[in-house]
Amino acid sequence: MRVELRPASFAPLAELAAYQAEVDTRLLGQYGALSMFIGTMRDFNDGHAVQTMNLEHYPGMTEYQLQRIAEAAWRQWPVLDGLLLHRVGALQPGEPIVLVAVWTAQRAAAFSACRFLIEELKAKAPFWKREETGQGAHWVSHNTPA
Amino acid sequence: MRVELRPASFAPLAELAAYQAEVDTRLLGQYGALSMFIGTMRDFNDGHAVQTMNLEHYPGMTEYQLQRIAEAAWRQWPVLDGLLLHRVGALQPGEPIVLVAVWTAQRAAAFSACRFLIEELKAKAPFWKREETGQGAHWVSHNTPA
Amino acid sequence: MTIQVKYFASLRDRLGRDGDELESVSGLTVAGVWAALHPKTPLPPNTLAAVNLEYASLEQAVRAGDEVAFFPPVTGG
Amino acid sequence: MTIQVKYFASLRDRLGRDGDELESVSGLTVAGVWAALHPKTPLPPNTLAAVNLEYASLEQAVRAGDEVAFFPPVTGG
Repeated sequence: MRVELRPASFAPLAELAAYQAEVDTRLLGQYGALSMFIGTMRDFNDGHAVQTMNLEHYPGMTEYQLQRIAEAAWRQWPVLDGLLLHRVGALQPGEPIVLVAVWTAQRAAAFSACRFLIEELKAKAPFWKREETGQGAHWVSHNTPA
Repeated sequence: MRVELRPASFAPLAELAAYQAEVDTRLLGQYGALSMFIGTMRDFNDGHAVQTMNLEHYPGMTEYQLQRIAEAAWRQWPVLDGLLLHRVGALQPGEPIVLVAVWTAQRAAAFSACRFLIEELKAKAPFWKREETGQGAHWVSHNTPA
Repeated sequence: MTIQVKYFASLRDRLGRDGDELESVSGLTVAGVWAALHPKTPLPPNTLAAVNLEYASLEQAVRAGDEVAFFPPVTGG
Repeated sequence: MTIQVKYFASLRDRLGRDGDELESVSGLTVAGVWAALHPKTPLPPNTLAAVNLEYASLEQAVRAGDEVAFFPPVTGG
């Protein structure tokens, strides 16, 4: 299981492929299911065009809370391995924000744990988005519920 | 949207990355969510070791039913793009069986449509698994429910 | 004109062949196709049927030129 | 010993600084930390608090050496 913050733009599918190679050395033939989610910055949010976004976090607490969320998923489902990467800093539309991947023996646990990780992260991990639009900048006030 | 059968082993993450590049030329900045599932052959199923597996299908009906399942997902959720690849033929443990990927604006639709596609495929697409174990070969009698 | 009949997976293995041809007669149903070809073998429980690539009930009418398939529960994915 | 106080995102912008230091006194709570530092500014509605990287209620006790943080609802992912 790897949980990391990324201060610069990252290539989620390349990262996933690299981590998959590591998973295969340990678990090939054991996992039957990989569920993955990638969240990407859109150029349009809540009815306005977005030019750039800044993702602030709370160094120390953010990493700690992500780790706790992962541990909660591991307790709840028979997870074999996982990868959670989250961007911080200045983003352009089209850039990835978050990658969540979960390997399990069977599909139901993979889907459930992957969904749990992204929902818990959005609800509890201390990140804050500030969007710059043609009409100025504003803090995003809340996340949309699942 | 691409729906394809694969008669030989395929690299799902490489295929996903290639298709993602196509999606980006059309939809970068519009999609905010990608949900993906990969099903992989395990070396152990229902309590016995599996050496090889043969995936039979019904040429013509299988492709048609997969297309119908995709269309049903498109009607139910605001899907921007999708990729569905399914293996046929002789597989070894650790080889990918199925890849499902769905791009949407927001995450709930991506998760729901991806899950729908795999569940519908398992329930309705005409594929049949025959497993070879150390004790001989047998047809898998039914899929486990979700 | 005839009806093409196909068998898949464990059902094909059991019957020892992957298909049959049947002369079309009026009033034929999916169940009737099976009965005509396998008068001594009841349709195995849980067998699924398709007509022209669509899932079909045993009562569905079958016409000349149709392709009828019989197969066990599907196990893909 | 002191208490380190941190502010994030829109709350930091509003206060014009990213933190404060406060002398520890006995019986201090999270709400008391805010009140001591911002006697004229009620805690904005929906503000979240953390003590030593764990989410905390406003009633939670705060001790010398603790790190207390105030921030708006989180919007990651």
